[in-house]
Amino acid sequence: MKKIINKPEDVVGEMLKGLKVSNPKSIGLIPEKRIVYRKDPYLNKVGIISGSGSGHEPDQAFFVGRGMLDAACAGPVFAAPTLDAIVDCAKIVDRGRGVLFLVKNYTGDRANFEMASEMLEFESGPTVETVIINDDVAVKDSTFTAGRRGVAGAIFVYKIIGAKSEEGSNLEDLARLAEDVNNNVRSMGFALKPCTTPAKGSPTFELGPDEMEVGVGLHGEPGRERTGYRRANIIIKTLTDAVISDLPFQKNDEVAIIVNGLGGTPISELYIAAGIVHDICKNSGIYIFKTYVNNYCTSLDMEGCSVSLLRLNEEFKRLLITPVDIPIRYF
Amino acid sequence: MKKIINKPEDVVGEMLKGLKVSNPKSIGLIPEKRIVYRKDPYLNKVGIISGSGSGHEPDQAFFVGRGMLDAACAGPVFAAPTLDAIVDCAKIVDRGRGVLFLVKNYTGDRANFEMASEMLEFESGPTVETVIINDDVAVKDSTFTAGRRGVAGAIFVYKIIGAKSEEGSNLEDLARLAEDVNNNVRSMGFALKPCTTPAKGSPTFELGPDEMEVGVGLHGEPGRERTGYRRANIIIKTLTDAVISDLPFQKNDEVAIIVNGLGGTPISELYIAAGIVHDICKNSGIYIFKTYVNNYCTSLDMEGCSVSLLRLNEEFKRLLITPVDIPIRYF
Amino acid sequence: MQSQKEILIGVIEQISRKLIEAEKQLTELDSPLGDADCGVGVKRGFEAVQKIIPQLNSLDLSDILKKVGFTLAYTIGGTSGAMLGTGFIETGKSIEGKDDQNIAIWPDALEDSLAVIKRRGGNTQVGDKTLVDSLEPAVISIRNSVNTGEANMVSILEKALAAAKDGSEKSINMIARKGRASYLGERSVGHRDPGTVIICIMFDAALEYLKSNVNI
Amino acid sequence: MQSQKEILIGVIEQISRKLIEAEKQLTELDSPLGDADCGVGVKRGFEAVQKIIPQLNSLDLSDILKKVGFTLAYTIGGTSGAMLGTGFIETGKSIEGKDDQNIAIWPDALEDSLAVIKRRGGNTQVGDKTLVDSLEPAVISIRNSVNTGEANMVSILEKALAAAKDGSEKSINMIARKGRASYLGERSVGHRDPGTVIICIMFDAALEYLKSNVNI
Ligand SMILES: Nc1ncnc2c1ncn2[C@@H]1O[C@H](COP(=O)(O)OP(=O)(O)O)[C@@H](O)[C@H]1O
Ligand SMILES: Nc1ncnc2c1ncn2[C@@H]1O[C@H](COP(=O)(O)OP(=O)(O)O)[C@@H](O)[C@H]1O
Ligand SMILES: [Mg+2]
Ligand SMILES: [Mg+2]
Ligand SMILES: [Mg+2]
Ligand SMILES: [Mg+2]
Repeated sequence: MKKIINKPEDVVGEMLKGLKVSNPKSIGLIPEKRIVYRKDPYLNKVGIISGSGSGHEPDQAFFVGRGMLDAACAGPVFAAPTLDAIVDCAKIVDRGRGVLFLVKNYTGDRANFEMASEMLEFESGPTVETVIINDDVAVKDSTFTAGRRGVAGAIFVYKIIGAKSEEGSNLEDLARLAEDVNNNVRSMGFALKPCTTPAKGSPTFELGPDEMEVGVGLHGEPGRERTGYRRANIIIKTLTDAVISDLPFQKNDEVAIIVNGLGGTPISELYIAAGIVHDICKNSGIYIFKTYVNNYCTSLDMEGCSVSLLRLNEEFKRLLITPVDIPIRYF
Repeated sequence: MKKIINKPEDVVGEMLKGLKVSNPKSIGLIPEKRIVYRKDPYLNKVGIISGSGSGHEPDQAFFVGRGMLDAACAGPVFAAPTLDAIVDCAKIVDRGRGVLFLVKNYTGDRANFEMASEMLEFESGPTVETVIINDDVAVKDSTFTAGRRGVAGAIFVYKIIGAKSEEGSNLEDLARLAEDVNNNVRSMGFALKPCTTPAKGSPTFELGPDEMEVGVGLHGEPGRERTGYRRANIIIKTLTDAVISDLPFQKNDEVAIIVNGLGGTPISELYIAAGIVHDICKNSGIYIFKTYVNNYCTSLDMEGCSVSLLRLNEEFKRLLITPVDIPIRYF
Repeated sequence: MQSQKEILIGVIEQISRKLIEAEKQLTELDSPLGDADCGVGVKRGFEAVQKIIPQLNSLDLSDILKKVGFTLAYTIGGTSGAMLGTGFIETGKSIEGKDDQNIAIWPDALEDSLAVIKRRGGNTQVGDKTLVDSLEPAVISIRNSVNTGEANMVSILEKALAAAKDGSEKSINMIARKGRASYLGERSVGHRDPGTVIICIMFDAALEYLKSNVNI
Repeated sequence: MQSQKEILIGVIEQISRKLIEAEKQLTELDSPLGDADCGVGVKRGFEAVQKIIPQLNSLDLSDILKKVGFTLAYTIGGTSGAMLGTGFIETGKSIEGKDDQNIAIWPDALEDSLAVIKRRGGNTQVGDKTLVDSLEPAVISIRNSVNTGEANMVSILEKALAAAKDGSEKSINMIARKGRASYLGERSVGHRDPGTVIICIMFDAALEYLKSNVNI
């Protein structure tokens, strides 16, 4: 395993340190708890928190700032954040209006956020609401699974809720809006190359030189189907069709799309994918309001991408385009 | 070779198409010539152009927009843009105040831009000035080489010149300023994994599982030295020390830094590197004004990063922090 | 003779040692079914437990268990962090204020704790291919042993371990319906659930400690 | 007997075929020394040339050469695009308006063109491990042949090809001092420069065409 790291167990701590020193004015860090919080003063708003295992950068520590998250709890690589960190995080962001946990649907994340909520309730800490994000159509949403995973569609939830919370909305309304966004977003991804976790040092699953994994998870879990490698037009159509037919998105729907890189795929390939998604939407009479192409929710060095569509209404549109001030940026 | 592409010869065209459909209001594209230009109206400014082979995305087509480049000529993968494209590009951006070519120092880029300048002069086209960017300390700047390469330090040149040109400065002053930025920026990179060009389909050089290439070029050229793999603290110190001692940067200098990913390295590792560069600068009494961490100037799917330092003055600082409106973004 | 507290702390120490040693094994098991972090997480958690061992002596049994549980929940993260943390915390909560000379508090506590674990996982049942597949049979076995008047701890734990191992064995052929492995559907068949191995190692370590350190 | 124009177009066609066939070879050569794009670029350029062949008949010799040169410069990109484009364009410019029955215009034109190529590359010299290492000896050989009164085109080109091949051979042991390979310094030794191979293939193709199509 060759990575730009020192000791595997220091990876998350050193990354967060790099994040902090690169954004000294806007970002605060509690290293022992891996809590990243915004430093600019804000009042009279619900605190918005997300958290999950690390390894999905920029998700989500890099989305902390005005217009988006008020804090993020970063877990160890691929492991949900710890109970104490979530509890402390909630206390840090609370301004008396309560705290909203935006949690991607994984057993570990749910369990830890649930324990934290119980503890905060017991301690009469801030009022907490939790909204579970589960946009991944690769997983059947049945009693035979842990339910759909939360993947890159979460970015839409953070963005819209972050913007709305700046307007002073209350906890209940924000929770309802977050559910609403979640109900209108669908995603699916695939991998050309598995990721290598620093601790394990070898790929989390095997993929042959002519294979790909469709419906792959964000944590190096194998997906729902292994197939032969296909060219971009076919891969991206598979993903986009699965996403469109699931909600389903329909003719005349207006959408925003995310073409999300999984960490090891260059931006050039993501834009090839974006062009294909545009063609498919055009052919289906779906109008694209805004296109997001970048690495948003990754899986370490995994190669591949996911496609997300969000069905829009006027409020979503308005809240999508408000500015954010977050550490992940170009200039 | 597994990539999100269709036919290798269509890679650049399809990527630029994706760029355009994702930014329909701000970006224009001439597909046959691979010219990307800004569509918002601007007047009374010198046209700023850069161009080079493709494969370095977001450099440079994705930097076209207000406050940065007015147009970019994208060559085929790793091949300098063609003569005709450069000539047309100059005509497109000219508003009667002349055109500045910002060219990274590679034989092919220089030769094609030079041919284009001669042709424009012959045709009495817009007045052209060319500034060569050569920030890579990995290459000895002697008569025994083609001279130092231009690498990620070019981003500082684009940013500062783009901002200044919006103020209405004339061609001569902009060329002088570009030289000045170039004279104050130094960079060096390394690779953990070589890149695979779509046309060749296999890595451009071989690297053993425990090897790395120090001073690697942006085009899959091997670097100046192959060594054993080292942990981040040592790698990044090697790069940063080489950069600092070259200019040299000195105690009390104020700098901006870029930690630039080469395409296949996740953002988390780049931030680990950024933390290390901060420590080294602190120990050397060098003050960091602003830190840029992302993929700016890549080499397809190469894994690795480069470190750039720019010595600042008040004008550079002012021009660095003005806003840009360019296609590469998160929100 | 050792006090209950000494035995509990000794058992916790032995469990920590054994689970830290099992890092590689757990990671390997978590690769085909999950995200390959189970070993490193459990190791991190029990190394933290090792650090607080000196503080445990001043606590009562209930607080020792809660302290260990919170330490795990504060350091492991992930599903195993929540489940193992919950296991110790809820066991501790259940025996709080109860007569620790009455052996019947233990099956009660384990049942209480198991119930919260099952709720925490989204109503996990035996057969879902999670650590519940080893934990529930072991808890039932302990309940049965105690109900039938068995008082020898070694023999109680031997039976519990056998039940846990049997559940772990069965997990191999199960289709996962909870946790990360459930995304694989039928592809999860053929792999042993790492969580069941954690449970087995815990009972095994407890037994080992009792056999070599306690005069029964 | 074929006209000069027919011969020129025939030679250009043959060069195109041979260089397109050489894609893999050129790419392989450009891997250890460069960025592995030489083959695909040259192929793209000469495929474009093949497309304009039908238009060439209506042009004079000078314009044919310029048209081919611009086509290359418009489609290849990179160093080879600039150098090959310059080569054809400047040769065309040099013979413009000159008496094409006078064989001496050719060594003059090739020398003019070589001079611009060398300037374009940043004052490239023989020994720098670039296509100049094959081109310059070939041009000198043609100059010498013409100066010594040689009028047989096959024999002129045979000598030029031998000189180009010799230069290509020598390039293997050179340390690159120009172009991308120069970044490698001493590590460039042991690899043949792909540009010299382009030059060799061009003379070889020209010769092949003349031998099989022209009654000399
Ligand atoms: N719903 C659940 N209830 C109880 N245990 C579970 C549940 N889901 C998963 N587990 C256990 O968690 C183990 C994996 O732990 P860990 O690697 O920490 O989880 P993850 O990485 O998926 O968050 C599994 O082997 C399984 O025994
Ligand atoms: N300064 C130069 N003058 C003439 N030819 C050069 C020069 N530098 C490089 N070349 C030729 O260009 C060839 C490589 O062409 P190409 O692959 O298109 O270049 P690149 O990819 O480096 O831009 C080399 O083999 C060499 O013969
Ligand atoms: Mg995990
Ligand atoms: Mg090239
Ligand atoms: Mg796991
Ligand atoms: Mg090349």
